[in-house]
Amino acid sequence: MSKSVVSAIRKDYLYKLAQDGKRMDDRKFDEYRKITIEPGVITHAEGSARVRLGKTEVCAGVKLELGEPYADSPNSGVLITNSELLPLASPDFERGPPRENAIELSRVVDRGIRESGMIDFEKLCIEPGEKVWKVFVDLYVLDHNGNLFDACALAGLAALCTAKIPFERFGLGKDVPLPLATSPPISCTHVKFNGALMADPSLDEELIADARLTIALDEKSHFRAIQKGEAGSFTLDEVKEITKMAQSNVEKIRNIFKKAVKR
Amino acid sequence: MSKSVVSAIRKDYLYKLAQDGKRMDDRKFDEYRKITIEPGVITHAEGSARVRLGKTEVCAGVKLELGEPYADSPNSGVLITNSELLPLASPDFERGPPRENAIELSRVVDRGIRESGMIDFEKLCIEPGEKVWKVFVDLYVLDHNGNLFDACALAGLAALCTAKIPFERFGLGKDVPLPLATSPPISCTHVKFNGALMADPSLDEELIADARLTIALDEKSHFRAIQKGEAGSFTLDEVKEITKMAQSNVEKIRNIFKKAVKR
Amino acid sequence: MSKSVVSAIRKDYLYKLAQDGKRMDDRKFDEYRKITIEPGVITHAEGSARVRLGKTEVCAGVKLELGEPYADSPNSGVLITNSELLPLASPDFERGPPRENAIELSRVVDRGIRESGMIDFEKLCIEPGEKVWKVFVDLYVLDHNGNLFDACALAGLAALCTAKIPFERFGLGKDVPLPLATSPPISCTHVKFNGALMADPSLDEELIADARLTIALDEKSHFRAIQKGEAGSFTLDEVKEITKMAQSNVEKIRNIFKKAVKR
Amino acid sequence: MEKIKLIDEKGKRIDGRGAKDLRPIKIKVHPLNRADGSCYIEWGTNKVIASVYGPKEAQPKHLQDPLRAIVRCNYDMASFSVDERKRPGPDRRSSEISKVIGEALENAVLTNLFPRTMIEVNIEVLEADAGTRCTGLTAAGIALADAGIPMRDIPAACAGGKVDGKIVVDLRKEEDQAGDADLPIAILPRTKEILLMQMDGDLSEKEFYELLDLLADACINISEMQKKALLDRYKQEEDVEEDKETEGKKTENKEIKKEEEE
Amino acid sequence: MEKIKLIDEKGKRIDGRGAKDLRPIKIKVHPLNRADGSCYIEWGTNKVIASVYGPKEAQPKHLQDPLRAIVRCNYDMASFSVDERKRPGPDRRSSEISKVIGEALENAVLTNLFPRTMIEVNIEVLEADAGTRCTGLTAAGIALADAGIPMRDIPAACAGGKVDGKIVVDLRKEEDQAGDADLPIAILPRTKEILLMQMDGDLSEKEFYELLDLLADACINISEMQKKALLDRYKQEEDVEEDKETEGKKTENKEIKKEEEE
Amino acid sequence: MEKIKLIDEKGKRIDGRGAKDLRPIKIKVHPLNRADGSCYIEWGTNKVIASVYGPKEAQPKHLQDPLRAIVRCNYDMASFSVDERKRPGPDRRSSEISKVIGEALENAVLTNLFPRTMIEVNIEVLEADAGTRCTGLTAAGIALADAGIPMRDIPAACAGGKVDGKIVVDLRKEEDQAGDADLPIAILPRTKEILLMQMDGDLSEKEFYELLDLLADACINISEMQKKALLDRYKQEEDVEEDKETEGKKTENKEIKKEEEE
Repeated sequence: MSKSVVSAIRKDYLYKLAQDGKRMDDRKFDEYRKITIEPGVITHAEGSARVRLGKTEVCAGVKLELGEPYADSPNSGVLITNSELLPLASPDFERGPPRENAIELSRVVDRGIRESGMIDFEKLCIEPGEKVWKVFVDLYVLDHNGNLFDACALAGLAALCTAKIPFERFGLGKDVPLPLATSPPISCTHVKFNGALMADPSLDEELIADARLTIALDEKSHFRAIQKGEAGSFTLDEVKEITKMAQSNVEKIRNIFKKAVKR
Repeated sequence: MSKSVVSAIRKDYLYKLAQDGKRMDDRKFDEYRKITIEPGVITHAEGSARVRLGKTEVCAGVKLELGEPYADSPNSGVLITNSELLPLASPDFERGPPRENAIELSRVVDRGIRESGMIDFEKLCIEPGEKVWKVFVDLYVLDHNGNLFDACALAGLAALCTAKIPFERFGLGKDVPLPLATSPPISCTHVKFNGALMADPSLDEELIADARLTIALDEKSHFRAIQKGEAGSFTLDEVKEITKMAQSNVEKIRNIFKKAVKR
Repeated sequence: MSKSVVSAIRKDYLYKLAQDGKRMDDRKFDEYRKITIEPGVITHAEGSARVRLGKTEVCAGVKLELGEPYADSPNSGVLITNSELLPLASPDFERGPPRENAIELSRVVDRGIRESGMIDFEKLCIEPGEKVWKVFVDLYVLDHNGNLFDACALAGLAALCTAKIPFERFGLGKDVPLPLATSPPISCTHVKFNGALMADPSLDEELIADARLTIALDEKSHFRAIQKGEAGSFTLDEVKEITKMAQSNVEKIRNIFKKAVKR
Repeated sequence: MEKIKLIDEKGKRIDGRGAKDLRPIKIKVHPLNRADGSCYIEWGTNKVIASVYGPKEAQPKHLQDPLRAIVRCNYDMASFSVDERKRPGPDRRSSEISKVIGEALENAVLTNLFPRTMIEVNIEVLEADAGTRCTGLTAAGIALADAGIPMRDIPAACAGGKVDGKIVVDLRKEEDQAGDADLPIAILPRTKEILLMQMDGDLSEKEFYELLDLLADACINISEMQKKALLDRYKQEEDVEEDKETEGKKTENKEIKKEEEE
Repeated sequence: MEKIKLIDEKGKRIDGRGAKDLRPIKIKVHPLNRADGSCYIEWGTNKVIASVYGPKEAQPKHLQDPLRAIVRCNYDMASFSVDERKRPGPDRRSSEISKVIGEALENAVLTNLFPRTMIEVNIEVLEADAGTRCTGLTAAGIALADAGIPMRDIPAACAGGKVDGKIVVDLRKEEDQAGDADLPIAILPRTKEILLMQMDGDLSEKEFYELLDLLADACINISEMQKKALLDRYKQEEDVEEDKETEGKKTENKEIKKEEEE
Repeated sequence: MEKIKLIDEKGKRIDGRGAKDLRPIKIKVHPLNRADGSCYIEWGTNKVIASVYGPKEAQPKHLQDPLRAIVRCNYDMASFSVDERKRPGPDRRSSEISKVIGEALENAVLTNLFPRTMIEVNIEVLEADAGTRCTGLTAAGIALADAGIPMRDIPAACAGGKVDGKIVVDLRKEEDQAGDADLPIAILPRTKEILLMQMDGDLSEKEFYELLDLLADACINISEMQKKALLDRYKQEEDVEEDKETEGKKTENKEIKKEEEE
């Protein structure tokens, strides 16, 4: 994700640790850092959540505005997901229009929400072809210490789960909760370096990773989204091993998520 | 304002002069350069004025177009103030989108007009929530020799005072003068360097200034706008001294202004 | 057109050849390279054509969308011509917004179509002042080996000649051919270097050219468009000599064009 | 639109404050890990986070000053910080505020100690309710101190204005919008030098100086809170933080374990 | 909207294909003159052209890697390649696709042979009908080979999905839009290493691995076509190409002459 | 729309001019202080100001030509120069005009005298009424001379066209819009070499050359006006300018004093 250079010494150290089955922060290869989800932190947002994944921190906010639907889906509301890699969060993030990394991140989180069937977009239509609700999910990265994919996905989902439709603000009646259909798929990210596979990479691990694999699984443990990244490759066996890690972590994360958003 | 480098020798010279109570062009510390206001110079503009402040020159033009009001003020016309630091005017101005300096300049002039209550924005509404007049005040800096804040403010105000609503161009009837409510506040800019306070800085003075203070006063000598700039600081006593300078200059400038625009 | 540097040796060589009345590819000074026009190559486009001019290759596509007319011509459709100098086509083309060269190219082709009276813009009006057809002509340069002006003009014209109005796609009835009024003017481009005048410059000739002259002539051999480029100059006699070359080539190219588009 | 009554018969403001009362202010020093210094402030409903990076090599090089560090400020509002969604990224308003805050901070920093470098200050407004530039500047002052950047003094900021004809400090949104004047300032508390001053509205000379005095006092109060927050942080830093880390690790493991048991 | 029936009673897809059948694929090697290597592919209705420049000095310099070449990909769709006109130039979708294709190609190229350089891959989609990223990556692989860039193996790509509950490879537009899942992958045919993998939709674990297997087979078929096209090109290169040139010249002259005679 | 009659029975144009008559032209040399050279022209209702900076080091460096100076032109129209407000800043039209004017000027300048430098020409159209590129180029020629840039000759420009079937020079807006052709050219008056030529509309070969002749004559007239304006400026420069300065100072003081007395 970041262009920070990890010193050759640290790289060797991480390689050596991995050969002994260890990680810098004493986690197991398939172990996540601590996850904290705090929904409803921003009063002005229709929905919001602050997520901490170890020392990585993201604040997501949902805003709804009225607008026109897309021509090819006149009866559907619109979802726009955007991530801001704030210069606040890392010495490697610069002001200016989003780079490739931020775009990939936004689009992966966006597909995660969109394809999950979580939002009932047809219920966001007010006047077919004319007026629908546009749902903006904005992800503000505040502290970047690795694995933004999972932190942002969780923050976006949690913010949506606590969001309302702001009928009042538009003089259209009373606010109602955003219509959500199902329990969302949970995404787990893994990296590979020097042959080792690890879940929830810390920043240092990300920086030396050869390849990255994000898998989102739903309650039936079905695959709902995948994104492979970086120039390294995965064998079929490695994909299977990662799938197993993901299956076990998804369950734990889903429980944390459900408790936090009370859905 | 400008990134021109003043040689250390010139800086020492200006410091020395100031210690003797003098300025490079023989002005007193509280004395303005000659002000010339020539309204109505551009036939195609709804209103226009060319202002010379010493060797600084600005051409302001007002254009009106029909458009939608802002959602939070459906009964009000819209004001958009923009300044163009043309490469024509200085070797330090470059083509391209406005930089911080141009943005600050535009916004200070914009607030000066907006907050003065000078324009009766409610009279610029044609159909509440649907159609209002948008008033564009465009400030083109032609020759930059210091104190663009005051030159641009005067040019913008003078252009507005001679502006009409172009009903004819839009096939809506006959043109009428832009509805203006009051005599506008006049803004005076001052700089501080090496402890000395001076009104209407020339470019050389601006370039070595530690701090800048612009104060706009109305006919009752009330404060209507303030903008402090640059990294230097002012003590309370210095603010008071500057206020006195401004009070005396505002009166003179207002007379020049009134004669020019015949309002 | 391109910033490629031609070696001093090659430049001398081309100069010497020209003094002997010769060109690198054995053409005569007034001779065009082989022209191939293949219309209808893109199924999704309303009209399209692939044009090869020697080793230069351009793909043009026409798309129509519904939109608002310009305020000053409420009864007319709208033409938007755009050229993309793809990085695919030359090591000198970079990603990003169009540069001066691409803009000049687009605008010259655009004027060629617009001023020819070829498109009957009034027939593209659906509801005066409200809804008209916008005709987009997009020129994608695939291989740049000189004389993009003529290749793009031909590709654009050929794509238009095979274009339909996509009533069906917009649920407005059956598609009909784009209403075209006349046989279009044909443009011929020439360069001058070291005193020699040549038609249809190859890339190497373009790179060492002092000046460029494009002339478009209609069926009556009237001048319909001219564009002079580069820092060199032309005498009146040179303009006359170029006109003669153009008159003879235009006729041949028009025949190739008519056969290809069957109009 | 009917004008709202902003001061009641007893002279109380809509949230019960008197003219000189500040909204509740909570300060958290060093909430972020990556930044060299950081500060989170809740000031009334305002929620603002500031971070500091540097001194680092100024980039691009033509910005380098051979005699001192340059201070660059990025003030930004989150899209969801206000009622109507704000388009993400810089706009004209944020550019101006970035400029005036950056200039104010540059005054406080001993820039001559770090020639050719840049000190980067980032201010993110997560929630806005009038006074965000003063909240941001106050937070940035703490973040600079937290980053160990030497300063003449830690700048503090506060806005004030005129509401229903009365001079008051620390306007909240309703007061800002319906009020007659808005005057944000930043000072160096020790010398009371003014680093930032902007104003619009309508104030008589008397009102203006009266308000300036109130604001100077308010800034000194804020300065006390800044110092207290930093002191608390320094005291806790070594022992407590380490404990937290270990505990965090434990809780985490426990949590995951608990999940596994469920 | 009524759901279209995408698989008939006999298990045939709307264009008559079986589950494992690819659409017709035509490959033309080196269609362009300026580029160091190029390839044009028609894959069903998809029409995609790829070109390669390099290795050349990486610009701007801060992008240079002292140990290896960087591979940069520009994937772009022509405005007229789809039904509704696409605004020319890069957008968020093309940025993401450029990134993942570039990463996949970088894996195949022996980048350590060309430190500090850049290899530029340009992919232009002239006509789009689902599967353009796989078509583009497949074309780019050939263009790299045509440019003489040393690779571990030529990457090949194919997408698959689930349509009317059935696992199929190489989705066409109707299947992509109405289908239940879309899974594009790229592999190195020799080792079957996965270079690119994205997915959305809904696949059970069993379906996912079943599809992965089918796609690996499909990629190997495509790899054979790639090699055949390159081989044909190498064989014809010297003799035929020169003939063509001369002939081209003759035809050209003839054509112009014929025109003159008419 | 009804077609306006642009030529009356007596052969006069709507403003009373004959076919070869120019609109009134007023030239002011060196109206600006900062620029190295400048010129303000009123040509009919057109109001255009041009300034020249340089020769100066070409920036960014990759633009530098080791053998000659580059000439860069920025042509810009003020937002209020036309009836419907123009968005400030460059657009496609101004980019093309900047390019062709810059190329024309580069021909006139002895660029080989100043290798590696840049000469920057800025043209601002304050009011537009057809023919602004010719007005701008004519003004730029004078500004270059005023800046002391050595030239082979001072370029002059004029447009012409066909109106109601008749060839005329120096079109005004109504003639430009309703006319049948528009042909702007710039020449070096001494040699009559053509530096800029663009055209659209419809002209027979005979009409085209007839118009070219008229325009060459017009440019030579304009050239005389350019020289006269420069000569007047040189004559006045030393004595008068200094007087003005002193007087300016006096008037200024007087004015302020007068205001004080009122």
